[in-house]
Amino acid sequence: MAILEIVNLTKNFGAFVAVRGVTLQIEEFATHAIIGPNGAGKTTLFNLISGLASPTTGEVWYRQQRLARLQPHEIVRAGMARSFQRVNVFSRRTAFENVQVALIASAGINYNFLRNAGSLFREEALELLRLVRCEDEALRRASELAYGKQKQLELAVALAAKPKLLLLDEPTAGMSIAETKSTIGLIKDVVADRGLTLLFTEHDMNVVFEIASAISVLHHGEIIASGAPEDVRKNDDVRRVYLGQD
Amino acid sequence: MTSRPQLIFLLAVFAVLAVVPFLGARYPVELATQVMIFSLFALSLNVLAGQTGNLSFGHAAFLSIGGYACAYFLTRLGWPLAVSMAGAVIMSAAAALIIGALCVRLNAIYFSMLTLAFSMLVWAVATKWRSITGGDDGFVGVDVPIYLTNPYSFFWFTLAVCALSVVALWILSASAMGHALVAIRENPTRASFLGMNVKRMRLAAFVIAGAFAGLAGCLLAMYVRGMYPQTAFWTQSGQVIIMVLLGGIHSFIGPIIGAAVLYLLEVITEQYTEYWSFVMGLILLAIVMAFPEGLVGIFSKLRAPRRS
Amino acid sequence: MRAVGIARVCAAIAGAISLAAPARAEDTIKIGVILPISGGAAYVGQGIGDGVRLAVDQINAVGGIKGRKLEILLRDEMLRPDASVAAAKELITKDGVKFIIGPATSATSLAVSELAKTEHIVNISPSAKTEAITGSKLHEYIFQLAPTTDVDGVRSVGVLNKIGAKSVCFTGFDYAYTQDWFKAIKANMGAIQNAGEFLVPLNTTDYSTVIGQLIASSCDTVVGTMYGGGFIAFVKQAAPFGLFKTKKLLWGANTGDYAVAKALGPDFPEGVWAAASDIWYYEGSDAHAKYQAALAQLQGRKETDMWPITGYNAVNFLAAAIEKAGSDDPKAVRDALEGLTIDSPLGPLTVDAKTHRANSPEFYGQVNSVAGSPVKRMSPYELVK
Amino acid sequence: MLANPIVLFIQVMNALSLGMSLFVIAAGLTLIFGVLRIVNFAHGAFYMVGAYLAYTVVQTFGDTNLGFFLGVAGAGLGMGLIAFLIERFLLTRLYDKDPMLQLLLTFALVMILRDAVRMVWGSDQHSISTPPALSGAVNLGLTYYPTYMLFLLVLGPIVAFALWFGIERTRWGRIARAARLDREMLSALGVDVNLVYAAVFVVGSMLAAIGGALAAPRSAVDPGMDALVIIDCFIIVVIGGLGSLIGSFVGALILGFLTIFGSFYLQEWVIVASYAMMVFILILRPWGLFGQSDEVRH
Repeated sequence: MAILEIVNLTKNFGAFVAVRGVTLQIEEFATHAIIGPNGAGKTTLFNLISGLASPTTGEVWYRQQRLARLQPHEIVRAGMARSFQRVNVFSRRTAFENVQVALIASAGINYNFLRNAGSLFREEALELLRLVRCEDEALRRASELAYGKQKQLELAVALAAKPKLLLLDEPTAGMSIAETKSTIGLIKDVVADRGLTLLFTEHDMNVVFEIASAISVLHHGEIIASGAPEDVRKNDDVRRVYLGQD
Repeated sequence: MTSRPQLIFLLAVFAVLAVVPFLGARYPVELATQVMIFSLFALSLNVLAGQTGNLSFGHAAFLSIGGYACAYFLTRLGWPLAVSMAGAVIMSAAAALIIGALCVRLNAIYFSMLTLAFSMLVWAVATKWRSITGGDDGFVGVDVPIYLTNPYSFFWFTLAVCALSVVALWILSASAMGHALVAIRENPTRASFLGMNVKRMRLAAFVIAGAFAGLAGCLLAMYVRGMYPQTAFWTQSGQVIIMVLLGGIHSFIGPIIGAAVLYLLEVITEQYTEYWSFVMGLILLAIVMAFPEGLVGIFSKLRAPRRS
Repeated sequence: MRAVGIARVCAAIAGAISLAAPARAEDTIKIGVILPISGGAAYVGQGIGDGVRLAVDQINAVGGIKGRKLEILLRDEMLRPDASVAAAKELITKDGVKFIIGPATSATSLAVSELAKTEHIVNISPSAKTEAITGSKLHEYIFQLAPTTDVDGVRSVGVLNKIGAKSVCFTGFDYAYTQDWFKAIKANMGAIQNAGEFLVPLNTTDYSTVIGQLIASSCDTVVGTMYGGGFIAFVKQAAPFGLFKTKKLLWGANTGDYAVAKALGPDFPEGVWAAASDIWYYEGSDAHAKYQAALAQLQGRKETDMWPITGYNAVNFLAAAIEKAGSDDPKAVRDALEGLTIDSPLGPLTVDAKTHRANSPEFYGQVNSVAGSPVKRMSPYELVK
Repeated sequence: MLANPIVLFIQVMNALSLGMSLFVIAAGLTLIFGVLRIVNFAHGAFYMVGAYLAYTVVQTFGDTNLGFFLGVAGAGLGMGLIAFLIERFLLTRLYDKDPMLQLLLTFALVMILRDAVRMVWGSDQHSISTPPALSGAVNLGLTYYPTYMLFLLVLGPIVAFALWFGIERTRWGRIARAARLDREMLSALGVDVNLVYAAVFVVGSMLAAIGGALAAPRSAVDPGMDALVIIDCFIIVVIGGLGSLIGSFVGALILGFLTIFGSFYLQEWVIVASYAMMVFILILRPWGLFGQSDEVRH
C-alpha cells in the first residue's frame, strides 16, 4: 500500500519549470531514493512534499490525507519529518536542547507555559542522541560540532518528531568516507527498528544502492524511470542521461 | 534565556529594591518606581524580540493602549483598581491579538515596519479621539485609589506588580513554551519542521508581550496621573528597543539591565546638561563601537552553560 | 565638545553616587523651571528661561529675598507631558523644590499642574493659554499668567471689528489652543460671518490643501493659529498663491513676536494682525525701557523676544509672594499669591484671588515694514489690558 | 469644490509637487536599505542637517539664486562628507556584526545630531527665502502656479532618472546591485565592496540633505524638523517596496496625493488616514507595491 502518493506535481519558478508532472507512489516501509543530476529538481520536489514550497499544480497525498498547500507543521503532525541538504539545526543551542525542543514540539506541549523545560524529556533526548551516536556531544553547542555530527544531530531532531515517513535530503553530503559508512549503517538500523518509510535523495550511488529498495530518477524535473534498483540500473534512459555522464 | 546566575541576580535586584524605601529619601523611591515601570516594559518587548526573533518597532502602542484604558476605567468609569488593571491588560492583549494576527505573517524588517505603522496609527488615533483620550492635551488626571496616592505605597505596589510579572515571565521563559519560542527565534524553518505552528506561536508571544506592555502602561498612567499621545510615538518605541538591545536579547535579565542603565543615564545627564540627548547619543555610540558584541555579549555569558 | 560631554558624564556619575546622600544645607530658595529646551519649540524655552534668569539675577543682586538667594533648576520638558512630570518629581523629591515655573505648553503644563495639586507645590504656568489650566483643572496651587483663550477671544473680536471683517474663515493646528480660541471668537463675534474652519494636524509640513481652501473661501479675513515653524512654513507656501493679497489676516499664537519675524525677514507677510506679550520697541514706560535694556544685554541683541517677560513676571510674582508670606512654605506662598499685585515692566499685574489668573496685557497690532528696523514689527500697535 | 477644474488642477499639481519633494529624501533611504540592508533611522536627522547647512551657506552668500544653489550643493557635499566619516569610522566596523548594532548606531546618530544642530545653530527658528528666480508664480494656461513648486515637481523625475541611470546603466550601479545580492562573491571577484558601500551610504545621505535644503524655502529650519519626515519616508519606501527605486517614486506620489486630497476631504483627520493607508497596504502587500515577495514570509 502506498503511504505517499504524488500526482502530476509541477512547480514553476517564473518561466523555469523545476518539477514537471511528477507522479510517484512511495510504498509503506520502502526505502525509496530519488536520484538525478544536480539541478534535476530533487530538493524542490522535497520542498513540495514537505510543505516548504507549494506546487503550481498537482497533488500530494499522505495516506488518505491531501498534503499539498498544508503548512509544514501540519505535515509534520501528519507523520512526516525531514532533514535538509545543508544542516539545519538550532546552532546556538546544545545538541541536547536541539533534541529536547523537538520532543517538546512532538509532544504538542509547545504552548505549555507553566511546565519547566529544564529536564523535560531528558531520557528520551539522551536516548535519541545515543541512537545517532552524539551522546558525548550532548552539552556542546550544535555549531561547535563537526559537520558529520551535525547531520547526525539533525537526524535525531527529525526522529524526535516520531515520523512514519522520513525525508532525508542528501544525508551523507559533505561527510568523510568513514562518516558516510557509519551513517549508512545508522539509517538502515533506524529505519528497520522504527518501521519507517524512507524517502531520500543522494548523489552517492554507493549509498543509494546500499540502502534503497526502490529508486526514481529525476531529470530536468521529470521522472524518467522508477522501480527496483536493479531495474533502474539497467534502464537505458537512465544510463544515457544520468549514469552515462558519471 | 534563564539560568541560575540570572536568578541570583534577580533576587539581588529585588532585595536591593526592597531596601530603597528605607533610605530615608523620597527621590530614590520615585526613581526606582520609574525604572521598574520601564524595565517591565522592556521585559515585555523581549518576549517578542528575545524569544521569537521579531523586533517590533511599535511596541509603545501597547504601552499607550494599556495606559489609556487604565486611565479611562479608573477615572471615567470609576472601576476598582483590580478590575481596571485587568481591563487594561485585556484591552492591550486584545489589541495585540488583532494587530499581531496581521503582523506575525511577516518576516524581519517587514514585521518591524508593519508594527511601526500600527503604532503610528495608534498615536494618530490617540491624538484625534478627544472624547476618550483627551486629544493632544492628553488624559489629564487619573483617579488613583486613595491607598496608592502615597509614593511609598505606590512603590510597593509597583514592586509587587513587577515582581509578579517577572516571576510569570520567568516561568514562561523556562517553560516548554519558552524553549519552543527560543527555537523559533533561532530557526523558524526548522521549528516549523518540528511540527510547531510558528505563526501561532509568534502570535501568542505577541499577545503576551502586548499584555505586559499594557500592564506597564497602566502603572505608568497611574504614576504620571495621566496618559499622553507621545507615549505611542515612534521615539518611545525606539527607546525601548535601545533598552532591550543594550541589555541583550539573549538573556532574561538583559532588558531589565538595559532599561535601568538607559533610564538612569538619561535622568542623570538631563540634570547636568541641556545637551543630554547629545551625551546619551555618544554613550550609546561608545557602547556600540567599543563593545561590538555589545552588553549583549557580556551578559549572554551569564546564560551560557559554564564549565569550571 | 566631546571633552565637555565626557566631563559632564563624569559629573553626572558623581552626581549619581551622591543621589541618596542627604540634601545640602538649605541656604537658597530653589525654583524648578521646566521648559522646552530641545525640539522645535526650543526657542520658547530659551526665551522664557532668559526672563527667569534676568529676574533671578536682579533679585539676587540686591541680596535675594530676606537674605536668601534664588537658585534656578532648569529641566527639559521635551514637549512630553510624562517627561515633564518625571522632571517635576525629580525636582520636588530630590532637590526639595517647592515652586515650579512652567512648563510652556498646554499639555505639559496641565500634566505638571496635576502633580502640583497632589504634592502641594506652587506652580506658575507662565505662557500656556489653555482655559483648562485654571478652568476645569483649577486647584489651590496652580496660577496662570498668560491671558487665556477666552480673554484672547474677546480681544481678537475687537481687532476683527476694527479692521471691518465681515466674514472670517478659521485655520490652524488641530490642538487645544486652536479649538478654545476659535470657540471664544465665535461666541463673541456677533454679526461677523463664520465662513468655515480648515484645520491641519499639529506640525504639518505641507499646507497646500488648506491654502487652496482658504483662497477659495468667501471670507474676507483669515484667523489662524499656526505657530513657530508651522507659521513660517504656512506663510512661505501661501505667499506665491497670493493669499495675503486677497485676504486680511489675524493670527494668534504670539505671531507678533520677534522669533518668527526674525526668521522670516522680508518673507513675513505685510499687514498681518497679530499679538505678542512683549515687544522690544515699546516706549510707553520707563519700567519697560529698563527691563528691555537689561534683557537686551542678557540676550546679546537689541531686538528681544516676547517670551522672557512671561518668565520674568513669574519669578517676580513668586519672589513677591515669598516676601509677603515671610516664608517659603508653599501653602503660605500660595495664600500670598492670591490677589497679589506686582509692578511689571508693563504696569501693575494682579493675580485674581478666585480665578488664579493674572491680568496680563498683550500688544495687538499690524505687522509691517518699519524704516530702520531690520525685521518687520507691529506698527501701529496698542497695549491691550 | 473639486468640481472646479482649476481647483482640481492646482490640487493635483500640489500632490505631484509634494510627492516629488518627498521622493528625493525617500530615495536616499531606499537606496541605503537596498544595498546596505540598514534601516537608517537617522535619515530624518540627515535631512535636518542638510537644511541647516543650506541655511548657513545662504546666510554667507545672500538670498540670491547663486546663494540658494550653492546652499543646496553645500548641503549635499557637507552631509556627504559627514556620511563618509560615519561610514568609514563607524558603520564599516559593524557590517559583519549583528544588524541590531547598526540599528542602535542609527538611533545614536539621531540623538547626537538633534543636539548638534542646537549647539551649532542655536534653538532659534530659521528660514531660507525662495531664490528670486524661483519665487512668484508662472502662468500654466489654466492658472498661475508657484514657480518653486513647479521646480520641485520637475526636479523629482530628474533625480529619479539620474538615480535609475546610475544604478542600471553604470558600472558602479551594477556593482552596487551585485553587492546587494552577494557581498562575499563580489569581494572574491576583487571588487572593493567597502568602497561601494561607502559610496551608496554617502549618496543616500546626500539625497536626504539635498531634500532638506530643497524643503527649506517651503518650511522652517528648526531643531524638531526631523521627527515626522522620517516617518513619511518610511511610509513611502514601505508602500513602494523596500529597496525599490521605482517603488519609492510611486510611493511618494501616493503619499503626495493622499496628503493633499486627504486633507481636502478629511481635514485634520488626514493624519489617521495616512497611517491607516500604510497599514492597509502592508497587510495586503507586505513587500510593497514594487518589492520582491520572496523574503517576506517564513
